[in-house]
Amino acid sequence: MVDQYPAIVLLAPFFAAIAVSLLGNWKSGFCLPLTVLSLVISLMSSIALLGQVAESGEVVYLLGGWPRPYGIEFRVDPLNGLLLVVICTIALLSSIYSIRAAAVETPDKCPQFYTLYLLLVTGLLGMSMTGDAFNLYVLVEVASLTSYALIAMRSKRAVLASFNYIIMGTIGASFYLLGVGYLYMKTGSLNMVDIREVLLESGLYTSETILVAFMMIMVGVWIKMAFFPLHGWLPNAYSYAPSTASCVLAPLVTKVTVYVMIRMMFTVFGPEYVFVYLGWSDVVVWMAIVAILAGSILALAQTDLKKMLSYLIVAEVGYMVGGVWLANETALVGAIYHVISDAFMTLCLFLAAGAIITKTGKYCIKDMEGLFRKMPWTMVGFVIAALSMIGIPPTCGFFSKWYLINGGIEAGNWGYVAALLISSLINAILFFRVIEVAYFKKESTDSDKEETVSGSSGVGEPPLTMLGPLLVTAVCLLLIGIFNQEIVILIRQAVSSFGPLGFIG
Amino acid sequence: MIWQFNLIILGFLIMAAIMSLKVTDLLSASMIFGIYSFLMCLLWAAMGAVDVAFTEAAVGAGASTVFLVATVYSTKRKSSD
Amino acid sequence: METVVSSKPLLATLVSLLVVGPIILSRRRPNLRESWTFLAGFIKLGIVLSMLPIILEGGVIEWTLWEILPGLALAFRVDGLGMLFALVASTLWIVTSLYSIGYMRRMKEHSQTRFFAFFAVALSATLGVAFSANLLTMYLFYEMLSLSTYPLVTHHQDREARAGGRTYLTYLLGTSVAFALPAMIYTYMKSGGSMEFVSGGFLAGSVSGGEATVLLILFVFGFAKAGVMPFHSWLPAAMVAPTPVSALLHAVAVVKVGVFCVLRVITGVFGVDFLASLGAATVIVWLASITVLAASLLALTQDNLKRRLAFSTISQLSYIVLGAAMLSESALTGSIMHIAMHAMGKITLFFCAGAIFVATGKKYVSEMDGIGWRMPFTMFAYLLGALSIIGLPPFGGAWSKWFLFLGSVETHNIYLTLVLAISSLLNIAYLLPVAVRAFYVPPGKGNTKIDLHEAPTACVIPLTLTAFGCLALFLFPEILLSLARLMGEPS
Amino acid sequence: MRALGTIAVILTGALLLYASGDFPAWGEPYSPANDSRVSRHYILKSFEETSVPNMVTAVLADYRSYDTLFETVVIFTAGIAIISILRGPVDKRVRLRRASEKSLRQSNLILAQTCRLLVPVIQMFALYVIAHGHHSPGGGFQGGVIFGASLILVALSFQLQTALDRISEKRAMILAGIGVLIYSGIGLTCVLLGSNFLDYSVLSKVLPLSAIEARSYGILGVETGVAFTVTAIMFAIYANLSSHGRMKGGL
Amino acid sequence: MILVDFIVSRFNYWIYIILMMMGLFAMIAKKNLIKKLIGMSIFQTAIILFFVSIGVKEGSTIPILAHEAAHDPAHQQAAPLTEKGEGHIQNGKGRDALRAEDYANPLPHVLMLTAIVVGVATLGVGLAVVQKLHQEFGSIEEPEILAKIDSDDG
Amino acid sequence: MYPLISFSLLLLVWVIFSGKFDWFHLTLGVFSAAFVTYFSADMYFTDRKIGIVERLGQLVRFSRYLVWLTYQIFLANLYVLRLALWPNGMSEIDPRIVRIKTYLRSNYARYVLANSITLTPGTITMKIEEDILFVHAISRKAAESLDGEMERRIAAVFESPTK
Amino acid sequence: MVFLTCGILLFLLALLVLLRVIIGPTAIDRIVAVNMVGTQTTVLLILMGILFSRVDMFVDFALTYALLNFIGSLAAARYLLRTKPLRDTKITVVEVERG
Amino acid sequence: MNMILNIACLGLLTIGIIIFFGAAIGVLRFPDFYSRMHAAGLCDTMSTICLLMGLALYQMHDLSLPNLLVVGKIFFIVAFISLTGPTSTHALIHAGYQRRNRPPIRDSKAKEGSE
Repeated sequence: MVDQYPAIVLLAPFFAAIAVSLLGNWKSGFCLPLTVLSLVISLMSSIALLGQVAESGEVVYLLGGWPRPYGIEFRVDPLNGLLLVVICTIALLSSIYSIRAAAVETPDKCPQFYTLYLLLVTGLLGMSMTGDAFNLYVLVEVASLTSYALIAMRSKRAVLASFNYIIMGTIGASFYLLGVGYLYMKTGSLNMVDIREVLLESGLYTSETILVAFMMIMVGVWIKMAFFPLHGWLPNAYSYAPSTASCVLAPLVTKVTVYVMIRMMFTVFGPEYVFVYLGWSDVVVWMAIVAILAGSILALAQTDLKKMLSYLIVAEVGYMVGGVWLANETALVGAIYHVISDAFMTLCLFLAAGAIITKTGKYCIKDMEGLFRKMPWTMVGFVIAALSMIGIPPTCGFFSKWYLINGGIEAGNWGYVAALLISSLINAILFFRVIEVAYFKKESTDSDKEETVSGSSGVGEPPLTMLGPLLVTAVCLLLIGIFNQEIVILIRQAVSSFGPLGFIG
Repeated sequence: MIWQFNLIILGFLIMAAIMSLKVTDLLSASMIFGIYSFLMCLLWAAMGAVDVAFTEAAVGAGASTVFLVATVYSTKRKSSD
Repeated sequence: METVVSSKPLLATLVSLLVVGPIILSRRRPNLRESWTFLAGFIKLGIVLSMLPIILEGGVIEWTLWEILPGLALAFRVDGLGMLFALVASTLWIVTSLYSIGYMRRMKEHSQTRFFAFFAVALSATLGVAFSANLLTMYLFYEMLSLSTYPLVTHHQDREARAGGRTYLTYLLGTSVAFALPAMIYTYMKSGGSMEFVSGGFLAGSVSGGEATVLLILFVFGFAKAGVMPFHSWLPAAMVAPTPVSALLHAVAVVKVGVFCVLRVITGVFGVDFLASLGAATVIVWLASITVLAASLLALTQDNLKRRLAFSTISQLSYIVLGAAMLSESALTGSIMHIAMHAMGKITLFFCAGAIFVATGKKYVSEMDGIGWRMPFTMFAYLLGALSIIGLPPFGGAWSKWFLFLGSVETHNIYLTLVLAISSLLNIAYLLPVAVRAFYVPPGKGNTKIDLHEAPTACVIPLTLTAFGCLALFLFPEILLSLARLMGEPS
Repeated sequence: MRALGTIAVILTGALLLYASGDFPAWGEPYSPANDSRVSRHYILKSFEETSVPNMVTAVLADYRSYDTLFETVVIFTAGIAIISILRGPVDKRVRLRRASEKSLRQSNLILAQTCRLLVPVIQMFALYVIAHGHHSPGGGFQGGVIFGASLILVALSFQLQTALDRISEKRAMILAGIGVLIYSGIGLTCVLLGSNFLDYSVLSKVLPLSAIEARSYGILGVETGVAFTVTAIMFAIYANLSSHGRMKGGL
Repeated sequence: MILVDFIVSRFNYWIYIILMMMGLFAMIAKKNLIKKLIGMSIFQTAIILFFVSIGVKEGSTIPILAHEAAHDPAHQQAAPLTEKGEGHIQNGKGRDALRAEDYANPLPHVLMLTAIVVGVATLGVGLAVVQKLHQEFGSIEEPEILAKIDSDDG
Repeated sequence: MYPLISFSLLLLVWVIFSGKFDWFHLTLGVFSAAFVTYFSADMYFTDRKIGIVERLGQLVRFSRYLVWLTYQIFLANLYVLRLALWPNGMSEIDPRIVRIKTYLRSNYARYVLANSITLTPGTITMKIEEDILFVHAISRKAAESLDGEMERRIAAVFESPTK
Repeated sequence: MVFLTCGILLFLLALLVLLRVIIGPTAIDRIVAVNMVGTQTTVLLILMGILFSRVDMFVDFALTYALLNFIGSLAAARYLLRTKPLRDTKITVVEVERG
Repeated sequence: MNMILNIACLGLLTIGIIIFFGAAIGVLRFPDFYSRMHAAGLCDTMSTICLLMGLALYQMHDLSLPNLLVVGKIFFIVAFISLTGPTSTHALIHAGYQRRNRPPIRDSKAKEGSE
């Protein structure tokens, strides 16, 4: 059974999805326990898998028993082992959170909702495990289709957002597919490791096809992760989605795509191609800088809480892309660490935003006055996440920024360092704007009495199922920060397996 | 592969694609998209990809077109571009 | 030098943090709640005192928690400077607690539980800074302090508080992220992964003169709590806070944390000798000098007493920075002592300002005509505190001023001596008129109607205590002096 | 938007054209892709290893069966997605332009008769396609679409209700779930029998077959699962799309 | 003949680029949502065209093993009619002489089966979304919908 | 009885499709045929009153009719070709709609009639309302070809015993 | 060769029909033409089967095509039948003939 | 024997193509939708049948069982097409008529009057 961990991680939510869709029609009470149960199983086995990986290095699981390169395989190294744990944890937390939210936001579609939810998680898990370039595409599509549907379950603008997401998402995925096609044309293989070997053996680095393949894959992945000029679909999609859906979409989808980018750059093309042969890392880092600044500034212009958070994701993606392309180990470690910490930060923020919106029904930042009094614990969670976004120790945001800035300095790219700092400052402004509004009461006006009456009666702390995950996430933020060494050691283990990174090596 | 067919079909394909994007009547567009998809089917067949051609035949004729028509039915038929 | 491994610094830091829980839980019973505060205060003071002998003997206490970044642990280390600061902070916390009970209850402030809870957190952070063994730990507690004092500053939750709080956080958080963090990371990289404070500095030899200057400026600006211009305006803005907050935090904890950090950076990161060899501190010297003078002049123009005191604080803080930047042994000793002396003096002044406000509701200097004889204890204490700040014997301030002057002479820089002299004169000019008005100017017509009487006892006792403290510090400076000397000694 | 589109198109197009200069010629039998060991292995060894003459089926349902599992899941997802998107709170929606109810009830004689003649044969054909995926083009997916199309044909030439009477939407979704379950269940059985997921050869432990035959039969089982799902989902999608998710009236 | 060779050897790739760009342009620039979806389908099929083009081998047959046909004399007889058009389609080899060159590369076909399925699934979901948009806004033109949203806000 | 016939017909269809006669494929065929019989055999033989022997007779007669029909279709095709290809063919086009009241009673017979009319180019059945067929004819000549010959033959196939 | 020519001819003829698709003024014209091309595809598929010498493989989806092409046109016809209310069902009878 | 088959096959193919050619021309030339329908719907069916028959004949060069089955399948196709062809033609023309797309009828008034 021990060898089957990779399969169990993936299959638990997968079978649960089918079970939910079958049993849910009969009795919708089955949905939630099944979801939670499967995610717990998945989480446990992913942790076990991570342990195994940390101990003995890469774990390879041959699907169908066919060896590389004929079949498809799962390759789990510390990097995606970590990611699996993150995905499972986040999915578990937001599924607990969904107990109330789903019932409110998507009434009488419970089975569908949970099926889609679990399939999304399955897709993401699969994306992070697979060692096959084409299989990755299929799983990307599983994840995308479920996201489209989850977003479009709400009405009005969410639907338009979903449509735009479909268009952009398809362009992205198709570009990726085309890139894989180009790779296949030149190498004749689809297995990531095998492609790399062929690339090296046949000396294909000078080929135009490989160059274009690389560009296509990158552009496709960038569209999927909403890298700045290609981010158009994200803010609306995430901010109008049902809150449970956005709680799992926002933290995971972009992050897993960043992982895909890393995987493509380092495992498939190899750092020597990306950094040494192409040598565009500066250009991309500058694009990332623009992304960071633009994301932050656009976030500053928003009045809607969730929209602001969505634009922040755009900025955060800039962090990660920049970190990866800085072409040194510290920055790469920082970027990967940021993938993990940002996943939790985003989750925490969206959980808090979701809780606020479900309880108060308010979307605009300016309507959130006095929330500290009404829902103190929610706001505690929110504040911790906000601090992490700003980069205050000992939350994890600080440490990821630490590594990223370190890497930036190491690479001598001061623009990136400056962008990180400026964006941290903008984050500070953004979040303290919210916190301030929430902390202060509304200026007393004529309707003061009514305010207090309505304020005291209607709104209180959200139920424990919403609050619990929020606080757990907040604690996770602190824990990830405090114990960042353990995580970083794992990440370094993965990074070192990528071989020397460009300029240093 | 039958390259003679291949060339001809490719030419047709372009025509069909342009047409289905140009026509302002969405029902026509759907039907022309049907042509497009079975030209594709022929193309796959000409290239020896029978399974793909089979799938395309089934999907193009049996599913895509009908779905498009169904959607046009429940929305609008005129398009602005 | 003896190194003792002990968890005492950690305990001292945590004790006030641990008490937050009980405080919140007992929010319905104010007396119990306040007794928790006192309990924690005394325990804290006890722990700090228990460490004192070792430090005085020249020992160091260390405690490492765990490694948080490669080569960097969350570590505590107690030496002379930290000990002195911790001593001041923990002593004054007890006093302030007493004062704030009187103040808050009399003013019938809302959310007292929150107030006391965050107060305790802030104290933890202060001690954390005092005992931190490396830059990172220090930064961590520094940020914790900024954040935990935000609710205190904006306690009133009105428009003014909102504006003040906004400025407060913008400056403190902004500068720390924008300047201190990159400076830290750069330091980290240059030093090859170490940020441990070492007397004599760990950067010596690994950075060039230019880099050192830039880094130093980044650090000084980054720790904006030190109030060096142009990043000073948060301090007057923070005066919207209730007076106990202003008193403890903006005379003792927060601002002193700022200068403490600057001192640490100069002594522990760069090393006095290294800086002297590079001449990198000159910029800081001039910045500080300008701040000293400009803040004093600005203080003169303020009518709001608390604001005037705030500007005075800015000016006094820059003495400390100046003293450190002069890089002479005496000046360093002076500036370290000034932390304590100024704290004692300024807290007295703030207490008085608060007491006046509690008793009469007056905030402005121009309204204070003739109140001296109505509230004699308060105003007398004010006088003592003012004299201490000015630096006249027989008050504590005299010692630190003396050493600073000595230091300025040692550096053979006549301008510095001049700056110190002028600013002392300015001190007189902005502090004494209040006392003079209170005692000698007869009350104006508008004020006679108000029934004036002394502030509540819980307010008067602390301010009397601190006033006498100023006196006592003059008489018994040995402990402070020896602690300060510990740092001044070349390694 | 137009300008943006033009720019994107020109940039991408130029990039792709640039790359196409480096392509091996079309139809080149010894191009890297065609001459790679993967492709050679599939062509030369697949019959030996799976006893399926149709290499595409062998690769699809065995070597890369994990892909195909998720292909099925994609379809399944699409069905659920469409239901969850279109099924809103009932009523209060844009009124459909409906033809008179009378003409809905009456079905056209000619259409009805043709449909009667065709549908069973189409279904037979669909089942044939599913079952003969090993030997001729086709397989679960194609057969499933054809079967689904036969149901659509019923709906088109009679009424949607006629088709729904045969298989209601709810049943269709259950059927789709069962389809995926069959597929993954076979995979899981392999795990339970002590091998890797989807390694059909291990089925020979419980079936009276050799390992290679087991693969062949495993493929058939898998294709059946795909067919179930595809049939059900194709019909469900049509039913939803044509009736605005209300399951009555409709095209 | 060289010209023909040149055109034939690249034509597929050119056409797929043209088709793909048409699809891309429609996806970005068309206002009508259904048109966008048609564009999307064209875009996807263009990629499928590319993939299938990779797997073509000159003179090869479909990737289904002809072991039954091998014992079937009909095909040997049928050869004369096809020979000229097709160069050398040779089937009558049997299993013993299985040559990789005789069969089209099956892998791209497999991949594209999946891609077609994904395409139709995406199209279905897209169409459902369009219908829902029509329910919500009464229009399937992007500018109109945006205008409606703006007026809802204002 | 009829399900069984449907079953065997479907099995026959399977065998033609399949072309594999090993037990495995035949079993599959039996399953499939059974499934389709269960699922949609009600599509066949809606009128279950007619006996099987009668059906067989119909089949034989129908195939004879088919031959005649093919011939007719061929002729008609030539006619339309002439219209389309001859330069003056256009002038002969003279569309009209013809209403035919048929005496055929069974749906199936009417269906065959309608389709036969459609299959012979020049005439297309536009609409059937009970026993009235609306036929669109492309020209006078095409309209004249609807002289009842076809109807008679169909009646002979399907309804002769009852007449 | 014969079959190849035959196929090319059919393609060229299909081009003529496509012309109708392009100019076809109404949707029905286009649908008719589409239907026609669809039927022709069946033949072409079998032709290709012969060219590949694998008719047994190609005939299957020629069959599919024959079956499914019908559904497309039927859907379009249904659409046209359903969308407009049938207001005037009286048919102008030009000539009556009794069979 | 083969010769005859070949000739028959070729003949059928030729006929099929000619009919299809006529249909295509008809579709292009005929003035209105209804008359185009005549050309399209029916000639098309016929030509397809002819072509398929031709191909089936070719297939009968060798009367082995698999080939016969292929021929059987081709006959199936023929049957289907002759069923679906008229049906879809009918459906379309019906639809066109129901949409009040009146056929242009010469002298319609005079004839109508006479009824």
